[in-house]
Amino acid sequence: MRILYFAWVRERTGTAEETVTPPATVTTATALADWLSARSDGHAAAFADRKRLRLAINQDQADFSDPVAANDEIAFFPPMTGG
Amino acid sequence: MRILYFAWVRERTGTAEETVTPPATVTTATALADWLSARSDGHAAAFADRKRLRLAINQDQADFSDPVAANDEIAFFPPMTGG
Amino acid sequence: MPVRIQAEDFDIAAEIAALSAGRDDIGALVTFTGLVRGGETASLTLEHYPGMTEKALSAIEAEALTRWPLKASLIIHRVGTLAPGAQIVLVATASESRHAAFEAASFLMDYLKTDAPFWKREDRSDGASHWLDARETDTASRDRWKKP
Amino acid sequence: MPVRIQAEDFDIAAEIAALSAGRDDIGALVTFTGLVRGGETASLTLEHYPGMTEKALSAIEAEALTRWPLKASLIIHRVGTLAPGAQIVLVATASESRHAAFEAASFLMDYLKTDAPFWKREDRSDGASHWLDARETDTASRDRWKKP
Repeated sequence: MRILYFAWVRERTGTAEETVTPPATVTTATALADWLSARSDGHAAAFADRKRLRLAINQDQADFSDPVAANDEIAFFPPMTGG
Repeated sequence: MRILYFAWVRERTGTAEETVTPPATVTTATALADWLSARSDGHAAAFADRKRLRLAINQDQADFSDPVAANDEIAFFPPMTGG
Repeated sequence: MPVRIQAEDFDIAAEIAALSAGRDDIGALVTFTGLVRGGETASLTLEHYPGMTEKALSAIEAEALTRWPLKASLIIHRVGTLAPGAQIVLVATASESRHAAFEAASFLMDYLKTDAPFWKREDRSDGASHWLDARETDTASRDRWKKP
Repeated sequence: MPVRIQAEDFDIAAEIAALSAGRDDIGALVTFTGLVRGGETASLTLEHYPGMTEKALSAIEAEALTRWPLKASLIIHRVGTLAPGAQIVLVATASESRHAAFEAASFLMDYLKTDAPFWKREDRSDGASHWLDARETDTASRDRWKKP
């Protein structure tokens, strides 16, 4: 599973990208966020307030309740501010 | 009194501009249009359908019921089509 | 906030550059360019009322400035005979925020269409020639800006 | 109907010329340019999600094309570090009529603000640095386009 972080989420986790293999119990984005939070204090800080986070699964906007699978590209980031 | 014509009104009267001295009874734009209509067949054709005409008095949009005076610049033209 | 009537073509990039030169308080810049469409049109000839046109455009622009917090604005309108594809009119509005710039540009165009003394004669490729009628849809577009 | 993400600046005039080159079916062309405002901002750094950003912008543009009869459209968005006064984004729309061009450009900007994966970090002249929050007014602007 390829995980990407952007903006202040990236700054908190300390990495832009990591490849992980979560346990089989991680079937949703929420479960994935919980599991990633345990990787470091920075990860915990990044995932502390889910209301401030958005995510994409395979480059499509998604919800925390959406399912995630082994080969997915999953990105976590703040609300978008283009333009 | 300086009279200006634009677009097809100008084409019908055959002139872009003329200086006229109407009688004292010509006190409104309607009366002026009636009086100008008698100047030529072209003028009559230009003023035949007042609903298709607009006018300006001293470069401000005006109505046929508005008063006209000796030193005014009065223009007759079709509805505007800029842009 | 210039208003210009001219026969010559205009350069959008140069006009925008002049509008925003040396300033960093503009967050949003909207331009509208009107062009001569082809098809059966061989050329379009624009006539105006010198003096009154400038006055009407300045009044339209002044009204826009009372309604939106514009940092800059510009109206250029060409007159004379123009071929298909030619630029007719440029309206530019600059503001801190995009909504003001979009709305003001749209407002300026709607008023310009109905309240500035320009007239268009279309010469068609089949040799026919006629003055374009004002469109009721343009009057309706302007009237949506009228205050109750 | 190109969508481009680039670090380099863009030339509005060249982009417009490319959009309308060799055609005479465009009656109305609207451009929106977003610029970095100064004041307390020393620079703005734009980050994006390569791959997803292009996909999101193409989807936004495709939606605009289903809603308005556009002859052409263009979205250019810069990334990287930009100084006050710098151009950030260009949206251009071309149509036969002005209302379609104005509305489509406004729609593209509203969606781009909320639905394209860009993030902005502001470095301030006092040395402070922070990521800009998304604004609820931008979400509201986007939502006015949602169909019932």
